[in-house]
Amino acid sequence: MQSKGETMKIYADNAATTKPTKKVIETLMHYTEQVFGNPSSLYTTGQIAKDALEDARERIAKHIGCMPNELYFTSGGSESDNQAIMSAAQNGLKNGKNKIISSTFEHHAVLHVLENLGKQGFEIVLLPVYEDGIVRVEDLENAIDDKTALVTIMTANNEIGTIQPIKQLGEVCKRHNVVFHTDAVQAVGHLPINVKEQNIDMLSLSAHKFHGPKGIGALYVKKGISLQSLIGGGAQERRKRAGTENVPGIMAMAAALDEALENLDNKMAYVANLRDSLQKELSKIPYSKVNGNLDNRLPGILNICFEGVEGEAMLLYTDDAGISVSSGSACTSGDLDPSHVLLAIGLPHEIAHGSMRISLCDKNTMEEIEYIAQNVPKVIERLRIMSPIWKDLQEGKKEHVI
Amino acid sequence: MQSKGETMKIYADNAATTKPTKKVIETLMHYTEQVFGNPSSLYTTGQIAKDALEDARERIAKHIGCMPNELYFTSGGSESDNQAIMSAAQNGLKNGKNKIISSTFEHHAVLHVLENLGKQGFEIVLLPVYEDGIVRVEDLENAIDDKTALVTIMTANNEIGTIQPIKQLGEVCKRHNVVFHTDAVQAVGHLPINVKEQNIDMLSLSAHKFHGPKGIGALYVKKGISLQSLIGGGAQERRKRAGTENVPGIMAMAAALDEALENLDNKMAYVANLRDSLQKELSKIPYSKVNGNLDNRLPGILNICFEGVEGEAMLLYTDDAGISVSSGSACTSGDLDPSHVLLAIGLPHEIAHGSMRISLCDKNTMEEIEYIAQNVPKVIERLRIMSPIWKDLQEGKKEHVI
Amino acid sequence: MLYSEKVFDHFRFPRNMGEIADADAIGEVGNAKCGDIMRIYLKIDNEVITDIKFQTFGCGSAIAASSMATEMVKGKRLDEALQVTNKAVVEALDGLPKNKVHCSVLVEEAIKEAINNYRKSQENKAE
Amino acid sequence: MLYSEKVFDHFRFPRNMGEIADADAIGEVGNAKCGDIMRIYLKIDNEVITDIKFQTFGCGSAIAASSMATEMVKGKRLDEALQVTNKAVVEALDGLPKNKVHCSVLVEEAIKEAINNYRKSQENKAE
Ligand SMILES: Cc1ncc(COP(=O)(O)O)c(C=O)c1O
Ligand SMILES: Cc1ncc(COP(=O)(O)O)c(C=O)c1O
Repeated sequence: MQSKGETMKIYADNAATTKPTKKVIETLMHYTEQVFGNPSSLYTTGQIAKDALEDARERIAKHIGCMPNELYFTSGGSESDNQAIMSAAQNGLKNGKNKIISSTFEHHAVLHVLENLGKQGFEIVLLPVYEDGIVRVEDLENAIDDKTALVTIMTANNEIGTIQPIKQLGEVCKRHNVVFHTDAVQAVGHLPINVKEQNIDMLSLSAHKFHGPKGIGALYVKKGISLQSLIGGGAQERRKRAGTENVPGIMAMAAALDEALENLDNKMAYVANLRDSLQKELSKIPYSKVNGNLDNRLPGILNICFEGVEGEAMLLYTDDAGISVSSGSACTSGDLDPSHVLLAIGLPHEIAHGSMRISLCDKNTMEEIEYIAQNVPKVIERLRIMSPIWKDLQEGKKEHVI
Repeated sequence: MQSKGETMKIYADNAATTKPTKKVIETLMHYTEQVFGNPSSLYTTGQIAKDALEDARERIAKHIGCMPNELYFTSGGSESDNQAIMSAAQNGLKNGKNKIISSTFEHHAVLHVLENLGKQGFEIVLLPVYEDGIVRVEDLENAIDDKTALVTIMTANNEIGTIQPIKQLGEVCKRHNVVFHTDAVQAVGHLPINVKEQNIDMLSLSAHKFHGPKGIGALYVKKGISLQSLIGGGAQERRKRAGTENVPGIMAMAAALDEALENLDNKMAYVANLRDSLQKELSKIPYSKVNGNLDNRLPGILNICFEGVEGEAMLLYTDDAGISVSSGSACTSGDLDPSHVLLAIGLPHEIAHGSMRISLCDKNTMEEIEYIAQNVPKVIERLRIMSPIWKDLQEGKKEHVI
Repeated sequence: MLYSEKVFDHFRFPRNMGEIADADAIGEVGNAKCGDIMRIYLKIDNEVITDIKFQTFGCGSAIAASSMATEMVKGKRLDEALQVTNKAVVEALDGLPKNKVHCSVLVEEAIKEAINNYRKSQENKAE
Repeated sequence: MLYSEKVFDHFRFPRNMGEIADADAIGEVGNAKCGDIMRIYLKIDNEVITDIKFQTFGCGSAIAASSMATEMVKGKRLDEALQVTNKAVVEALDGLPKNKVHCSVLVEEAIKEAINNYRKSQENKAE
């Protein structure tokens, strides 16, 4: 199975993290080297950094349709999610509201906080996402009430890529006067986002998911909503997020988002075309199944299951062929259970173990797609030969689930 | 007062932040460009990042004398302080302990959390730091009891540079079986630190204070002490700190610390010599006063007050001369009160407003010191001429405080 | 940047800085504890401010506001001078950061204080 | 790296992978729900394992442990084979990550299961 000296190197796990662009690296470099001052310092060296910081804030705010003073810089998506939810929960308690509505397939950065709040007495309602991986507006309508402190539903799922009806969900929240947060970590830089048009009150984003640097992100909080700090101390970020500002990271994040949103429509079409070609090829593998709604999906994400094979082994053989992809297999997480996302859309355990997520970006090429399409079937075949389950399925001793 | 075309550019505010070294920038670049994989990913691109991460952890752990699995990466000093204190407080509550001992001149990242814990019912005891800016071991001995959940005392103060008797304080804590945390943000990379020898249970550090990048830091937590997460979600950092790891930042931090600790003794002597020369010169200014203990001080920090002048104006005229320094003046913080540190060592308000902190590093030169020594007196003179207070002092209408 | 060009200009090259030995009136506001003291010296002839000087202990914007305000009232009649608000001073400086607006209030008060002191001394003379 | 060179070697080039059509005994442990199933086929002659094959549905270390364990017991007498612990397999692989040690336990169990099945079938024959 080892390729004969003609291995390509293909990075196709852009939902895990992305490769910083040349522009991003240059920006990071420039500001690390030249603009190292502390933005809280009053002398010129500090004020130049401060000006850069505010320039980045304006640019990013514009890209998501908010005001600069509605945007707070954080260390990434997880921190933004944690702060948004903790803050809304604390505010809710002050008004006697102790219910939070979310969905079963949110990112752990959301679910973990909700779990803790549940232990502290909050009522946590997780809406189902059905087989297609999409939250229903009616379900929110039924669940929301005047005890509800917060609704938090992700914009697009990180494993299957399904896009949620954010505008409509936000509309329901608005009508009920409930704060609406969305984890848009997978969406920002990949889909058009406008917090005002989409009725979003709070939004989390993370730079490394759109070719920016790691360790930097932001939280949008609509004016009028009181934000509690998660990391307290200095007066940075209007006293809502202490810590010397990571100006080089912030500038590189702004550069990354500028770039990502340039010609976004074309990029989305290009990436979707790559994804669809690959989907067509990989669907030819017998007993395979594409997961999630096919129409409302991030352009770059393809999540597909193969019966009779285990994800980690699949991922490692694929890696041997030079291709980086991920899996929702239990073995990839250290848990015994496979991905909660795949279980949330109703996949049986044994199928969920055999999932592969390929996430593309506009740097991927059709040549790479062809290479993936050639190599993945070989990996699946090889693993099926090894698999006692596959043998039983073939011999009819076990029934196919797909 | 404007210099006649012979302005030097001198950065002398290294306690606020430092300029990343060439090595640090190269490391940051290299890992941003070449090692962008997600360390949680199982394929080679991810595992290379993971290996780097663990290499950095080992190197940094070794530098502070702990085991790699006792070190957690965070987004900086503020986060480390917040997590350490919140965590120890939560652990304390479980054991019926609700008292926390600290000092009056800790950083806001400590004091802010303590204030919140105070509101939640914790008894917060702040030990005095006396005129010399040093906590007394006897005071801790008197305050500590079996209700004490945590003692947190900074290793070195960020404004006046005074070094605390950490080993002895830790010894008291050990004897009373109380967790001892130290905010060593100003000390790591500037002083030899060994957590085992110094009886430290938890320690916060921040890369940008020792010529590393911004937005990255670490928290050491002694094995056996349960750490609660502040940012929850993914399984990173042994489930104690969620968020995709900032591998480039972490590698650059490790490189910075390697460099900072190379030849540390020589660097400390070099910097102390610069500082002492400057102190000698600036002390010649009439009605000036050097703050804090002169012997137990970070080698690079000189904090000096000038009667009759206000800090922000002083800082800005100094900036006009090309010199970056800071001040504990109220005007530099946006508060009405001057630095809580200067008040904690008993300075009257009017003197505290006129403080200047010069913080040097081993990149500063004696030529720069001479330039500062020439220019600061001119700034003070100029401001005193403008000052109604100085006039009254001169005319004996007001009594000198210094 | 911290301040507008105008503020920096007046901070670096303060107009009317100093004292008037034979001032007709002096006004002083603020205290060193808060970090701001302003003292205004006036020469007044026939209800007109013929000369004005200031001394200020305070931050960059306090110095700039003193400089600008003294420029604005110099040559004005006292009743006109009393109309010069801190808002006008801030505008003339092309703005001040929000947390520095109080500096402009202080100058306005110092000038008013000086004029009041002048009026009082005139009344005393008249009695 | 995720695994040692040895693990990768056995994962990439698994020894004794496949099935034995006329096996004297088969052992199977695990279930697909948990993501690990191992099946061991044995050929036994005079209490000696003359041939062994495995089929594994599982992660990289499950495959590698299967490969290594089968190598280790091949040619051994049954009582010797029963002495081969999962610890020995892990050592032979130059270690496994902590959360993967259970894979080696599974192989040990699968081999024991196969030998037990063989013993049982022998008893049945003897009766
Ligand atoms: C003593 C001390 N603690 C904590 C901090 C906070 O560190 P950071 O800005 O990296 O969050 C600083 C510096 O700002 C400091 O000097
Ligand atoms: C949907 C979603 N939310 C939150 C996160 C967390 O972001 P970060 O790793 O930047 O903290 C991620 C990625 O890991 C994500 O995909």
